[in-house]
Formats: sequence, C-alpha cells, structure tokens
Amino acid sequence: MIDWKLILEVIGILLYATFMGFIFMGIERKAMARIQRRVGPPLYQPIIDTLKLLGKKESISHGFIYDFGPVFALGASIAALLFIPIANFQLFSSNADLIVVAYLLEVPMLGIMLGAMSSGNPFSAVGVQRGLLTMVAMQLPYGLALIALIQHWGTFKLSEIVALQGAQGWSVTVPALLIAMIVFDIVFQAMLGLEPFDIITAPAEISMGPMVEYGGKHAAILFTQHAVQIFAETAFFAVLFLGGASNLLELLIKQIAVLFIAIFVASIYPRFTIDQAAKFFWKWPTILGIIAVLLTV
Amino acid sequence: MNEILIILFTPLLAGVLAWAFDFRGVREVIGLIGAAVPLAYLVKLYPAVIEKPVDYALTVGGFTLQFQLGTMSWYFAAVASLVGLAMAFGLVATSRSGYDWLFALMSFTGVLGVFLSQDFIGFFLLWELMTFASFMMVLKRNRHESLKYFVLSVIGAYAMLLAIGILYARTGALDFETIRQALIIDVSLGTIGKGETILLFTLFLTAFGVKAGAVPLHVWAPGAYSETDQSYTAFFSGALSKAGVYGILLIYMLMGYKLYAELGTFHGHLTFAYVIAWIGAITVVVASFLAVLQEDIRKLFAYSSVGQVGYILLAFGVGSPLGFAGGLFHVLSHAIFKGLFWLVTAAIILQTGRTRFRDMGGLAEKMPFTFAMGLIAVLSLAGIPPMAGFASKWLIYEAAIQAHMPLVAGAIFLGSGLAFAYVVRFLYGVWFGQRPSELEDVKEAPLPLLLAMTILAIPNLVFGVAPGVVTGYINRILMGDVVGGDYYRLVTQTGTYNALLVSTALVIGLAIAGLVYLYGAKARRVPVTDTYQSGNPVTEEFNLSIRRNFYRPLAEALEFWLRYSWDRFYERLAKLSEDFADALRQAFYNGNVQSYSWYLAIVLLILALWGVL
Amino acid sequence: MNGQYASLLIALPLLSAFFVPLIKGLGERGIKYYLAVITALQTGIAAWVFQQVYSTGKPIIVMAGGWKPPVGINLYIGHFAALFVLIVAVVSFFTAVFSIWSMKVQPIDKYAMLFLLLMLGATGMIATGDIFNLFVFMEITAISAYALTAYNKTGEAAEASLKYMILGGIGSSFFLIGVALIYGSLGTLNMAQIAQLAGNMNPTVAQVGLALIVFGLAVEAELFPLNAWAPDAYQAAPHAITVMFSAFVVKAGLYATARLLYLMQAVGSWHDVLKLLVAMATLTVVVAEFAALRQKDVKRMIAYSSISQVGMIAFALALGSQAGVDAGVFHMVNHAVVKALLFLGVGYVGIKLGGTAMENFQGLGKRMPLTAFALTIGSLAAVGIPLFNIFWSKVRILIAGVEAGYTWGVALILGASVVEAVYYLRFIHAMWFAGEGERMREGLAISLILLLLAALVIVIGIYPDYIWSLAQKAGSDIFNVGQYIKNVPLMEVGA
Amino acid sequence: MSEIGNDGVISYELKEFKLFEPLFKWARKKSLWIVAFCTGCGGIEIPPLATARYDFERFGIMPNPSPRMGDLFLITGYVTPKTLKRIIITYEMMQDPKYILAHGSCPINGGVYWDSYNVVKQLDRYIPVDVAIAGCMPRPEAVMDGIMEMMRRIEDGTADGWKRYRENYEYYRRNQDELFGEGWREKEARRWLAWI
Amino acid sequence: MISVYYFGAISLILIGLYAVLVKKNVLKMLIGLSIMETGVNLLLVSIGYISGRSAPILSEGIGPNQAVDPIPQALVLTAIVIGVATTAMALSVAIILYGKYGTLNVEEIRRLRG
Repeated sequence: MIDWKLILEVIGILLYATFMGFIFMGIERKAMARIQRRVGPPLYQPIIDTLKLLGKKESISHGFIYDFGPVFALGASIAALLFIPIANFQLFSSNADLIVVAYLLEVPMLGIMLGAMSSGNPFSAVGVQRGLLTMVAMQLPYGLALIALIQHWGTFKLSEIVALQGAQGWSVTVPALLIAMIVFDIVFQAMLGLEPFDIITAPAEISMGPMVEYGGKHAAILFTQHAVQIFAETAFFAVLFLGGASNLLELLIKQIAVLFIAIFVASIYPRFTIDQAAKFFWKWPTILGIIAVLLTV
Repeated sequence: MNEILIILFTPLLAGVLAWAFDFRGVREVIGLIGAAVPLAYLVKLYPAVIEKPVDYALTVGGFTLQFQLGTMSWYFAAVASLVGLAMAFGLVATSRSGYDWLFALMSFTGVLGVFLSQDFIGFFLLWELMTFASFMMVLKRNRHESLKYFVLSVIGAYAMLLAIGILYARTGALDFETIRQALIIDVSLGTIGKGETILLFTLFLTAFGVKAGAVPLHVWAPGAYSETDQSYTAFFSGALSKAGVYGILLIYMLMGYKLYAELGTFHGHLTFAYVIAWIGAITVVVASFLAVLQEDIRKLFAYSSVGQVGYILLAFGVGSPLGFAGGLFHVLSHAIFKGLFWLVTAAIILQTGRTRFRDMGGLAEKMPFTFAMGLIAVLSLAGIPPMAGFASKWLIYEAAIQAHMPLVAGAIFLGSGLAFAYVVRFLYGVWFGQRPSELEDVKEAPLPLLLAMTILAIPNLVFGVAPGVVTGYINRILMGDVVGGDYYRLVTQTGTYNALLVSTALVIGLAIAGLVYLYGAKARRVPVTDTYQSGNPVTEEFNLSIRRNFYRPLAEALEFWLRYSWDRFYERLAKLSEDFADALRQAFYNGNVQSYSWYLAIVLLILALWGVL
Repeated sequence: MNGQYASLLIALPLLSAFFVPLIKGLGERGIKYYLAVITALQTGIAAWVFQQVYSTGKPIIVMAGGWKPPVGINLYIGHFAALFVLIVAVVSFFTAVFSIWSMKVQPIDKYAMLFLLLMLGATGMIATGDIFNLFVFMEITAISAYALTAYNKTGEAAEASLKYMILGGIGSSFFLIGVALIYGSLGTLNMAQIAQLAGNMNPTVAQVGLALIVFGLAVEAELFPLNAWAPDAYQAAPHAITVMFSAFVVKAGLYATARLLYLMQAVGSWHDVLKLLVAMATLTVVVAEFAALRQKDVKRMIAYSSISQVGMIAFALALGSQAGVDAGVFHMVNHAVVKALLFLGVGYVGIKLGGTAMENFQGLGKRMPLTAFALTIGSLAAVGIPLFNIFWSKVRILIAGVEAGYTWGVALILGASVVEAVYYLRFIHAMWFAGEGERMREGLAISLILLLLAALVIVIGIYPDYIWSLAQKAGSDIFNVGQYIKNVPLMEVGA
Repeated sequence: MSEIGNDGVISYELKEFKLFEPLFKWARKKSLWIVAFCTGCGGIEIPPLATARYDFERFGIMPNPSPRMGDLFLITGYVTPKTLKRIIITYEMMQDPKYILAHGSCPINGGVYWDSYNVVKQLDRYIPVDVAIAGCMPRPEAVMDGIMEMMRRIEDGTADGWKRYRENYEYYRRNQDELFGEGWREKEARRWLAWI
Repeated sequence: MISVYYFGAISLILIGLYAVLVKKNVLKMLIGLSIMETGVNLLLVSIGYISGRSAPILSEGIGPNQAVDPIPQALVLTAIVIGVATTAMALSVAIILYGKYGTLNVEEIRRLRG
C-alpha cells in the first residue's frame, strides 16, 4: 500500500527545498552586499555557516524544552512544506487547504518561542515578546489578504487555486487581488523577519533576540528551519498570487522574484519599533485588506 | 422513562447529601458518584437517542415540565457531564467544604436541565437554579464580583421571563413544540408585529448574551471566573457558558422563520443572524485584546474563555449549516481545552498559592505532568493542527468565508493571533524562565487533579487526530451531510483537512529534526545564571525574566482604546442607580406626618379630577 | 346546621379578650400561656372549618341572630375565607408562642387583650359578608394596631402609632363616605345584594363610591402613596406584632379591596379603577424595593420588602383575570409563610443580640447557625430562587400580568425584584461570610418554629401542587361573583 | 556528560567527527563569526573591514552579537582588568572551536601602556591568543592579513587556543584569580545588584 | 336629590382635612380629624333622611313608611363610638409623644424616617 513514488518525491523535495532555502539566504546576503557595492559572500555561504555550527564540538542546553523548541520548529516547517503544491509535485496538498497551511507556517514560531522562553535570558524574553506582537499585528492584514483571495476563487484548496489561475490568469492580474498581494507582500516581509520588521532578532538592540542563547547544533537546526521556512513561504506566495508553476524552474524564478522584492525593501528601510509596527500594520495594510476583501465579496 | 429524571436530579441529590454528610471521605465519594452518573446514563442512552428522542413529562405546580433527550440535547449534555466529571475529580483535591460540593452539583443539575428541558417554565426554573448555584460559589469568596455576576444574570433571566410571558400571551402555549408551530403559522397571521418580534429577539439575546458573555454583557465573567474555586471554574466556563450558546440555538429553532419573515435579509445574510455574528466577532476581538493585557492568570483565562465563546456565537451567527457544525464542534473543543486550562490553573494555585504572573515562573521542572497537560491545552487553544481546537476553528473559518462574511472572518484571524499571544504569555509567565526562590519546594499536583486533567486532555488529542468522529455525530444533529469525510478527514465543498496526515507529517518533521539534533555534540545542562548578559557575571538575585506587563508595547499601541472600559461604565451605572434609590427614599419617606397626609390628599385630588373627566 | 360552629371563630377571641382582665391574678406567665391556649383553640376551630369547607365544597353561611342576609349580617366563609382564617390563626399561635419568650414590657394583660382583638379584627374582615360590618372589623383591627404599635412606650413607637392613626383615620373616614354613597344609591349593605344591583346605579355615584372605598382600603393595604406609615409602624411595633402585621393584617385589607372590587364589576368605569390600581401597585413594588436598598436596620429592610411583595399581590389581584387572582392568592399564602419566618427570625435576633441593626447580623452564621439558616432560606425564597415557594407564585403573577397586557408593569416589577435580589444577597453575605462570633445557645421552641416554617417554604417550593389547587379554589371564590350571589340565601325584600 | 570538576573546572568530552573532520575544518575556515565585543582603541578599526573596500564578508566573516554562536574573538587594543573580566566570561560562553585574534601591541606586552598600573601587560597569561597582529592599531590590510593567517592556522589545525585553554585551565585560572582575587564573579555581580 | 345637608357634610369634611394638612400642632391635627369624622357622620345620617318624615321611633302613630330610614342612624351610632375610641387613643399617644419629644410640632417628630 505504501506509495513509494510519493515517499521518494517527498524526500527529493525536502532535500531540494533545504538546499534552495540556503541558497535563497545566500542570495539575500549577496544581494544586500551587491547593493552596498560589496563583493559579498559566496551564494552557498549559509550552508557553510550551518555546517560550521553543526560542527561545533560542544553545545549547551537550558533544559528539555530548550532542546525541544528548535526541533519542533524544524519539524513544523517541514510539515508545512509538505502541504504546499511545489510545481508539479502534489505532495500532500490534496489533503489540506489554505487555512491549514497558513496555520502550519505559523507553528514554527511557537517552537522558537518555546525554546527562547526556556533559555531564561532577558534578551530572548524581549525577543519572544516582539515576535508575538509582530505576529499578532500582522495577523489581521494577513487574514484579510487570504480571505480576499479565497472569496475571489471561491475555494480553499491550493491545487484548485493553481488550476484556476492556470485557466483564468494569475491572481495578480485581478485588481482586487493586486491590492491583496501588496498587503500580503508587506506581511511577507514581517514573516521573513527582513529589515523593516526584523524587530524579532534586532541584532544591535537585543543581540539576536530569541536566538541569543542558541549556539552549536541548536543554531544549526534553527538555520535549517529558517531555510525551509523561506522556501515554503516563497512557494506559498508564488502559488497564491503568481499562479503556481508547472515545473521547478518556473517556480524558482517566481520565488527569486518575490525574494528580490523583499530584499530591495529590506535594504532601504530602517527598523520599526514594535508599537510603531503594530500601529502601522493596523493602519495601512488593514485598510488595503478591507478594500480588497470588499471588492471581492 | 425516568432515566432522564435520574440524569437530571442525581447531581442535585448528591450535592445535598454531600452537604449534609460533610466529612472528608464521605463527601468526596458522594460527589463523585453524583457527577459520574449523568455521563454513564447518557452513554447508556446513546443508541436509544440515535433513533428516537426520549421524552419525559413532569407536572409541578400546575405547569407540565417536558424533558426531551434528542440528538442536540444529548450532545450538549454529554459535553457538560464530561466537564462535570473532570470538575468533580478536581473538587476532590481543591475543595474543603460540603458548601462547594452542594452548589457545584446544583449548577450541574441546572445546566443539564437547561439542555434537556422542552418547555419554557422548566427551562427558566433550571436556568435560575444554575445561575443561583454558580452565584453562591462566587459569593463565598468575593461579594462584589458575585453581586455583579448575579445582577447581570438575573437581568438576563428576567428579560427571558418577560419574553416567555409575551410568547405565552401571544401563542397561549409554553412548550417549545407548540410555540414553534404557532410562530410559523403566525408568519401568515401576523398577530406578533415587527416591533414585538424585535423586542422578543432583543430580550432573548440579552438573556443568552449575558450567560454566554457577549461583549457588552461580559463584565461579570473575569470577576466571577477568578473569584471561585478554580476546579469549579472549569465547569463554570466550560459548561455554563454553553447554556447561553444553547439559548442562541433555541432562538434559531423557535423563532428562526418568524425572524426571517419579519427582519428579512441584509446582503444575503439573515439580518438577525448577522447581528449575532457581529456580536460574536466583537466579543472575540475585545475579549482577546483584554486577555493579552492581563496580569492575573485567572483573569487571563476568564477573558480568553469569553473570547472563545465569542467564536461559537460567531459560528452560529454565520447561519449556514457549516456554521452550525463549526459552532457545535467548537462547543466541544472549547469545553475540553478551557476546562483543562482551568484545572491546570487550579493545580498551580493549589500548589503555589499565587495567582499573579509576577510571583510565578520556572515551574516546568517542579510540576512536569501539569506542564504537559498545560502544553496540550495551549496547543489546542492556539489552534495548532493536530489538536481538536484547530479542527473546530478550521470549520468556523470555512463557514465564515464561504458565507461571504469577510470582516467577521478577519476578526477570527485577529482573535486566533491574540489567542496564540496570550497562551504563550501563560507558558512564559508560569512555566519557563527563572524560578523565584520561594517556589523551590513546589510539588506536583495531587492525584485526583491529575486524573481530572487527563480526562479532559485525552479528548483533545483524540478529537484532534480524528475530528470525523465528532462531525459524524454533528451531521446527525443537523440531519444532513454537512461535513463529509471519514474519521480522519473533514471534507466540505470548498476545503479538506486530513488530520491524520497532518499529524504524521508533523511526526516525520520532528523525526528528521531529531536526527539532526542527535548528530550534533552532546548538550550539557547549564544553570540559569550562565546566560549572556553582555559579559556581566550573573547571580541568582538578578531578575532574568519579564513577568510584569509582558505586552507593554501592545498596551501603548492600544492606549487610545483602553481608555474606555465596560467595567467602569457598569460600576458607575450601579452607583448612580443606588444613589437615585437613596434620594428617592429620603425624599418620599421624610418622616413628617403632614407630608404623608399631603400624599393622601393628592391621591384624593387625582380621584376627584379623574372622576370629573 | 353544624355550620354555626364557625361563628365561634369570631366569638372565641372576643370573649377571651374580655375575659383577660379577670384572670390578671394568674400573673404574667399565666396570661401568656392563656394567650397561647386561646390561639391554639382558634387554630383548631379554623382547621375544622377549613376541612369542612374544602371537603364539602360549599361555603358556610352564618346569619347573625338568625336573620336572613339583606336584613341581618351574615358571615360568608367561602374557600378563601376558610384558608385565610386558618392562616391567621396559625400565625397568631406562632406569635403567641414567640411572645411568651420575647414580651418583656409590663402591662402584659393589655398586650394579650389587644393581641386577641387584632386577631379578631382580621378574622372578621375576612369572614364578613356585609360592608359596614367590614368597616367595623376594620376599625377594630386598626385601633388594636394603633395601640400595639405604641405598646413599647418609646418615642419612636408613639411617633409611628401617631402616623398610623392619622393616615388610618383619614382612610377609614373616606371608606365610610364610600359606604354611605353605596348605601344611599342601593339601599343595602349586604355584599351579595350590592353585586346584584350594582349594574343599575347611576354611574357618577357608583364611580365615586367605588373609588373612595378602594382609597380607604388602599391605605390599609399599603399601596404606593398611602403606605408612608407602614415602614415606621412595622419597625416600631414589638417583634411579635410585626409578624402579625405583615402576615395577615395587610392581607385582610387586600382581600377586602379585591372582594369589593370584583363585587362592583358591573360599574361602568370599573376598568379605569383597575388600571389605576395596577399603576399604584407597580409603583408600590418599585418604590418599596428602591427604599430597601441601603437600609441600615434589617427589620425596616424586611418591612420594605414585605410592602413591595404586598404591592405585587395587589398588582396580581388588580389584573382583572382569573389567572391573576389565583396567582395573587397563591402569592398571599407564600408571602405570609416567608414573611412570618423572616420577621420571627429577625425579632428573635433583635431580642437576643439587642437591636436589629445590620451590625448584629454580621457573622450570624457563626453565632446562631439555626436562625441564620432559617433567615437564609427565607431571604432566598423572598428573592424568588427556584425550589422555594415564592418562585412559583412570582412566575404565575408575571405571566398573568403580561397576558393581561401590562408588559411595562411586569418589566418594572422585574427590575425591582433585581434590586430586591441585591439587598437580600448582601444580607446573606453579611450573615455567613463576614464578621466573627462564638456559638450561642438558641431557644428550642423558637428554633423549632423557624425550622418548621423553613421546611414549609421548601416543601411548597418543591411540590407546590396542593397549595396551588387551594389557591385556585380561593381565587375563583373571589373572582366569579355569580357563584357568590347564588351561595348567599337572599331574602326577597324591596330595594 | 558535564559535571563540575575540581574547583569549578568544567570537564566534558568533546565531539570527535571522524568522517567529516576535513569538511568541518573547511567550513570553520570559511565562516568565521566575530563576537561583537570591541575593547580598547581598535574597535573602530573593524567596521572599515566590513565596507566595500576590504569586505571581510567575502570570506564568510560576519559580526554576530551572541557569544554562543561566535567563533572569532577580536581583542582590539589595551585590556584593563575590568574589561578582562567581561572578556573571560564571554570567552567561556563561546562554544568550542573558538579563536582569539589580538590586535596591536597592547595585548602582547602592554604596548604604549607598558608601565601603566591598570593595563594587563601580557594577555596570553589569562586567555590563549592564537594570532597577534603587531602595530599600534594595525591598518585594515594588516588585520586582513591577520585574518588570513588565522584561516590558514584553522586549516592546518594549529589554531588550538581553545584546546590550550581547556588543557591547562588551572594555569589560566590561577593567573586570573591572582589578578582579580578569589570568587571575583560573585563580588562583581553583587556590585551591580544595587542598580537592578 | 342632592339635599342641602350634603353640602354641610362635605364642607365639614374639607375643613377637617384642611386642619390635618396645614396645622403644625399634633392636637390641632387630631381636632381636624374628629371634625372630619363628624362631617362623615352627618353625611351618613343625611343620606337616610326622607323629607317630611319623623324620627324612626316606632310608636302607634308612626309606621315604617312614616319614619325616616333607620339604618344609617344605626350605622352613625357605631361610627361615633369608633370615632370616640380613635380620638381617645390618639390623645393618649400625643401625651406620650409630648413626654418623649418635649414638643408637639409635627416637624420635629421625625425620628423614624428614610
């Protein structure tokens, strides 16, 4: 009964996604460097970093939940990835719909928070507080964007949305959904934790935020989780608004395009403080979201 | 059949006996039996209820009280008795006096009676009994909060009595069946005008809104939930708030067609349902925002409970069959995860004696089992996929968006985000971070409490992984294949959710991550003080965790809204009316015989004038 | 006709009242026991009359001096009268037993005489079939009530009695004017005949007559603007007497109003009077409840609560429907039991702890648990909690009220009963959960009475069917006047 | 497993990657994370390295605020005992293959402050220095050269400062206690309590 | 047939009522009360009066339809007795009041209020 083809597909996609995730992180750093007219690290630099972290000879722990946090985060990201239709591989996506994936993409946040909280470091506590507040702030516009999309296409299933977009043209072409995409893009910026909204791991302020106590293999796991997360989120963005992809290359191009929008925004904007971010999210993106939602009802 | 009589009145009887024989061992045993009997009988009656509802009539004081165990009432009664059983086990550990047992079990009878009764007099009688019993539980500990709770729920109850009177005057009947027929016929007759239907609807809405804790009337919830024996609050917020929600269903069943005929539709939704949906949405948002900013663990869960019941109101407000399915499922999931939360709070308060976040912390090592139960409850409330909380929330999302209620669905998104935030706040405040020195000798909760928690934790997992079981039964309630799919999959027209597959995916992910973790260097345990404070040496006295106003930035962001509070408004109103009463008394009864005789003369004048006209 | 024994109901208290000065020699204790014996006897007779009336279903008619009604004065002991005479007797017996222990003020023989006269007056008002006779019995009750209010010889008692006297005097004078007008136009004083001839009176005289009679009785039945004397009288009277005031003296006035009201149904402007009475009754309930909210003295608080409940009974009786009258009578019975329990309890505490201020009741649960338990049952019943007796009658009244079209009146009464719930529950909280005190010894007799009444409250609460059937029979006795006219053997005499 | 050995020396066995050692060695070389800890006057010399002209990010070097993740510890200038306390605590928090790059002559022999009462003359007696760059604040090119030297040392495994610190921990410990006095960590922490 | 006596009776009642309502002294109020009672009694008697007939004392010359209606007179007898009783009781209470309060002004006798 075991569907070998599916298992192979899953393993293949997982490896591909992790690898491409690291490359995306590399692209991020490289693009930022190039914008600052620097040479910048090689594209595969994140892989080296993860290997170095994994290769650390000792690692410390603040208790069982401190170890369980990153593991749970990585597990959740992997699970989230399996439910997104990657190009022509419908992994498990026929069994879950938009809402399940949206929630699965948020579960890793809980894992990181669990680990960070149990580390007993004030910086990580402030990081957790900021992470949660950003998540709370972005939830409304994020929801409104998704609702607009669902109402337009009339279905929750990702595979059906991709098919419909294939037939009737990408979501972006629809004016209402264009506004939804703008809203989603702002929220996407916060989900990735890039510049204007990198309040969570504000390097200078609270030294790496939640990840301050993480070192060695825990940091390696978190980096892999971040890689898988970026791949999953960009794929999610592509599937929702850019009409999915028939093959991996097309998906890759769309993902990189999305990534570049985020990088360009990130390299310009200074960092928000957390209550400014909350006020901002509940002002412009929400208004746009409401407009998009009312247009599509 | 007198099974219904046994189900209904064993808790009350057990309560009275427990109060009478107020000895350590005897009281607990009687109480447990009293709480276990309803669940046992309900399970025994399950096959009978599936084919034909079981009826029973009782004549008291010239009224005939009819009770019926149909599919819907069986569902609500089963949820209430499950939480009731858990409460009983909890009470064994936390309560020291027969007083608690008497009124806890009396409210248990009240709630079961409310769900089973088929006529308004029985409904009103048991509703009042339930309110009174829960009030007495709160009166023992805090007079102000209990009076606030009692006044609001009595205003609700009397609004309902007024509505019952009007219905009786118009339809001449008191039992649900005849009223339903009469109202359907009345649509063509038109004896009840539009204004009167709106009056009836508002009266019923206030009555059930108070009990369910809808926003303008939720003021009693934080005080009442936190000022009573915490294991009783599991039942109080788990089952008693369901009575309010059951009432909303009652409005649909009895007056649904009439309200539709009178009030028509608004943008394609039933107007009255739209109102309920918006009340639910506002409750979710307001209660969740308030929950996030609370400093006291009981207040946090009280507001969160009000918010979650807002979800159910919202789901019923959507009005589509899927909305009802989502709402009913959330009734079950809210009962189990909120009941579990309250039992966890009971364990914490029992062992540490503290209720504020600032005095607690780092209990995860000291109370591992309670922590595990708390984690299950956290996952379920936050709506993390493999848990029951997610399945019901997913159904509500589907219903709300399918029924083209976008802004209401937006409220759910914001609400669930906030739920995530305050649940993590609970985890951080109580379980992790630095442990205050006084909590060093905290032990694990006593066995009965642990048993109570497991009773409520298991359904969370079981219905999380196999939500089909519950939706199967709900389809039977709604008499139609509303939510398709087998045990592990929920299929609706527009979406699917395979709970088993999601769980297996999570397990696979965890396995992979575990492998990566095991590969690295062996991690050595490090004390809390060995933490990076920009190089400063750190000792035990340092305060390494933020436990007071954890979400201060959010409070600053919301500063504009937080100036207005319903609570202060009600307090001022109460004070105003009390001063008015006092002024009236001083003015009228001023002790002077002369003025009294003037009153007589004035009445004579009125009679004379009236006689002349 | 063995019915004649019923006249003993009037004769026994009268004779024993005048017999009291003769046995003054027995000393204080002797008089008190004598009082208890007389009231016990009266209860026996009343029970026997009750049993006979309810078994045969026919009322007992007692003709004074053998004269046929329109000429002679007749006592009409129907279902209502039988029930209520029994209640009057039982409550008097309980108060007699209570006053054996509680009465310390000296001229005890005067007290006993007035006590019996009060009981006589109330029984007479309920049983009489003739309006002037009603006036005479009303005056007897009134005068003994004035005297008993002033009995404590304190400044407050005298003041309360004065107020009661002046307002009562005005009320009874106008009642007499009403009687005069009715006699002037109809030529008869007998209630049954009035009911027959009421149709062909000229409208204005009938309207004024009815209004004045109702006004006179309303002062006695404590309706809103006229009840200013009541709280003072209740507070200043000795504890035993307050029980009698609230349990049956007010009820007698109420019964008289209802009886005369329904007799004069044929009068043109009958419905306007009903509307006026409903308005006054609702105001009574609301104002009395509001007045009770911030009371420092528990006895005065319960007095206000009793006035408001009486207002609710008046509201029910003035609805003009069979269901309303039945509910009103049922509430009369329940109210009598609950208020007797409350006032007995408060009186007992007042004497044992000196004074009925709220401070004495702090922590009563620890000091006198039995009395506290009885008072709690009484207050819960008064609030209208299910499984207690007033719940059933309150629900019936409110449903009858809405059915009769007074939705706003019912809404106001419900609002007022919310206020009632607040101050009663504050009272319960003060008793059980505030204040300290060590356990005191509680008298056996008194605790027995209190627990008996509390048990009665709970039994009626759980199984109200029997009392409800009695109330229905008594209600129909007042309501359908046709049956009343048929029962009274009228001699055919020219108008 | 870790257990507190004699007088606070923490001893635990280290992870030996038999199979992948050359790969990890290459990874360690190519991704050095600098612990953001600037002491003395050299702190201002580091940012130019990150600018477009020198750009040490080409070699995978990235400043990282948390010691747990950091590898390269730059001591940029003179070290006073007060700073040395923070350096020691941060150094001990870093995870194991960790390297120290000392800038300028002050860490070597006290440099210009050779006769100052408040400067640590020879840093090597307290924490193991792997590479030292001469010059009273070496120019960025010199620092880049020092980093290249560090990478070469990591490549051939001679950058074993962390191993030396672990093996003769008593020596370092004795010197530190000699300088600061016994149990200096608690005393130092207690001084801060008044402000918290 | 409104006879002139009704006006007398009603005016007496109103005068009594006026006295009770306006006079501050307790005794004056009681006097007002008794005036009102006499007014009522006068009204009662005048209702029974049939003009041109003699007092209802049955002797050989006067039969039932020569005499005035006797019943109101009987009623008046009891009413007068009751009036006497109430006034006596009221005066004794007034004496106690004066003893306790030291004043007869109705304004000051207000200990029981609110």
